Amino acid sequence: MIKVEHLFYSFNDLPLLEDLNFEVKSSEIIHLKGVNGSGKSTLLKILSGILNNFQGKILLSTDNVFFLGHNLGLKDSLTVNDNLLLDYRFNAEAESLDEACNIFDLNSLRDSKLFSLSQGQKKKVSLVQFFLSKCDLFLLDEPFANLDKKGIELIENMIIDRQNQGASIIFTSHEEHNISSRELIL
Amino acid sequence: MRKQRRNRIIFVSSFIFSLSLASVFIILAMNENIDFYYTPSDLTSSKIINKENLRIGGLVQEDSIESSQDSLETNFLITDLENTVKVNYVGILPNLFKEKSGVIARGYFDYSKGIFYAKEILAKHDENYIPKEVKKALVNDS
Amino acid sequence: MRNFYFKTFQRDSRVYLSRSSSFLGPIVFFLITITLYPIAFGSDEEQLAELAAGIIWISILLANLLSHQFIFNEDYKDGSLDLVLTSGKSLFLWASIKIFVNWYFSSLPLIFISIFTSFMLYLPFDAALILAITLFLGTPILSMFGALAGALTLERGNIVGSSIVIPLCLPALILGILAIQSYKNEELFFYIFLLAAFLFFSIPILIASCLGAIKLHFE
Amino acid sequence: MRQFFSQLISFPYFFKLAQLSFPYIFVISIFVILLGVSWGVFFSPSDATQGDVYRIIYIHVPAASVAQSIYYTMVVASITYLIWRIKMASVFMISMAPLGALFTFLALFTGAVWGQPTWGTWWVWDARLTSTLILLILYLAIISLFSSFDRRDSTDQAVSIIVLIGGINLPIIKLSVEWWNTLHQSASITLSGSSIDNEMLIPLLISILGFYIYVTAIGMRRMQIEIIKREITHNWVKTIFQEKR
Repeated sequence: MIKVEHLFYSFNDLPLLEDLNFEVKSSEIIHLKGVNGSGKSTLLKILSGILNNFQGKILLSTDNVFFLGHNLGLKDSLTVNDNLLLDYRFNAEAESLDEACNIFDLNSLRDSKLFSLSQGQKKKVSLVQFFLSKCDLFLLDEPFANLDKKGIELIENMIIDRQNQGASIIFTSHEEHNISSRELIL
Repeated sequence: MRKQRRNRIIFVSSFIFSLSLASVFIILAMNENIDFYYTPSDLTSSKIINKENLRIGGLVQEDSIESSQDSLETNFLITDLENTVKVNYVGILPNLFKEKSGVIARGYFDYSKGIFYAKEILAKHDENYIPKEVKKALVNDS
Repeated sequence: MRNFYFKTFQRDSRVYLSRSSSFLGPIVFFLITITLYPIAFGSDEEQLAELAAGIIWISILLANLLSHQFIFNEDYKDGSLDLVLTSGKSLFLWASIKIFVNWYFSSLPLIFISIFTSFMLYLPFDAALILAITLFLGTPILSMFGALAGALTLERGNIVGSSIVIPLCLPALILGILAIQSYKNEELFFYIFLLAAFLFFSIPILIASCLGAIKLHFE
Repeated sequence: MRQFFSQLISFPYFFKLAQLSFPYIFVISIFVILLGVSWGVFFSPSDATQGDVYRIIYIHVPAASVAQSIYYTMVVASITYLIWRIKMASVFMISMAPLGALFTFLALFTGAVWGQPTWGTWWVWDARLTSTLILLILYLAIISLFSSFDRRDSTDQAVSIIVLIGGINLPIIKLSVEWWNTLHQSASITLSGSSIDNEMLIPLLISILGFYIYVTAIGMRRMQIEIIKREITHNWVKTIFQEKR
């Protein structure tokens, strides 16, 4: 799915990623670990094609990539419903949207503007997007942050579901998760 | 890879499309064939130019400047050495406004009276730099 | 037709309409500046008629640049820009749509309002029509320059951005005003064609440089 | 030739070259400027219509010419930077922009001093003066962009984008400003020949040459400073300063 060879990346002449080599096969779950500032988010951004100014080789067998970053990419001034309907990554039908919102307890909030939601609720909206997207590669930066225990379990199950459908997942987290097939430490 | 190629096609084709539209408009503009200023001969010829902000250019004729004593009104003649037009102007004249020097007046031409009413007078600055002695010699020659 | 570009269009339109400030801000700014001129110069009919074209164009220029400064700013801050970059879609088309939506909601109303204000400044009716035409051709140029200013200073979003591009907008301003001033003359079409040429010349170059400026922030 | 260019764009080589040649170029430039200006001011004849006032031409025209040329070389540098990512090109742009602003200001200032006796006013809104003023604003805008970014590369790139857009736009601005005001003397020096008398032209050309050499010298110095700012952590800079001590 992914093959990274001799990846270098530096910010303001300070090297952040140095000679990184790894490979991810399909149906793999990778837990990306490392201390703060070790370049986890940067690596995910490079893999997703947001940052281009790197040296080295990255081979992706798909360009159908889902990215979830620190900034969730949701519009504060739109309602939850609009945010989901106008996401370009999936065309949500009413039924699947209802189902997804039910899972995350968002049904009562669907017509409220996003800025009235808490951090955790916003996170859930972006996880509904994750739930509804059908991509081959998922790059999730801190998907478990701001979530309660029940939410974390839900996401873990969703990740495994995706794996069973043949997708690969790379996520970062500071906690231990026993869903990962491999750990990658920066 | 295919996506990138498609994006490049979109980019290049819209570039070409826009730039060719731009050149079409430039060609159209160049076909308009406009005059920035008219000469006294243009005004006195039979063709009537009915313009709000008409510009006429030429030389100020010798001994033609009549300044009024109690107001800023000035009358003078603009010539292109063939025809002359009487110009009426109320206002302060620029420093370089002299007899036999170039001038451009903006205003409108009253065909019934044959007078050009100027709203603005621009004196043309001499663009030749010649030493005094040489100029004297030139003047004497001619 | 529920693809990426259409959704971008809808999303931006809704964001625009959901906030009265972004919608009304330029209008209020424009009306206030228009009002300031007669207050400062006096309400002499002839004088105002002479100045009207310039007054309206300058006010629109400033209102437009100010309102277009933040076109890409919000997308940068909330992470939508990240998602656009991962999509692999044509950024050129995406930026064009964004600028169009912003032009549609902030400049188009100004054009209609400017026709009314032109009567308040005693501009003759024929000249007011020419004014509308020149604004139709000119405001997209201003929008694109405003977008470029915003794209260059995404992180900061300060006054530096718009002051950079004001001198570059000058040809549009001059051609627009010259066209209005010669509304009775035959030069009119010369200036209007040139303004149109400048518009189509600017579209690809300015949008491409907007994208270049945005990519600076993702390196 | 090719090797020479590849050496020229390497920071240490350029630094050493500039270090060696700066004193010579600087002294030559001062000498040439003094020659041209003093010849023009003291020995050339006075103008038939303008008298002695025109002598400010020996500073005004070189300054205006240098101010414009700097911008066009910056445009070339910006294209070079955007295509080949040669860092020397961005060093060049960033060092030259303040110089360009300075000479544009000098041209405007001497123009005003010249305008006072000839037109009877310090400032005229004519085409040439207006487009020079816009050039000054453009330079200042570019300089104001220097500090708007956290990353050096972003600054370089933003500057080159705006320089390039300005470069494309500048002729259009000039043209439109000329339509706006069709009046003023047309350029006195043209390729096909000049309307300036030879006795006045030669000192003018000499002082123009002098200004260009001067800008080359000062530009090299400024580029050296910019290079040191960027490469302060590198070893070659350290060794140079150790040698000095």
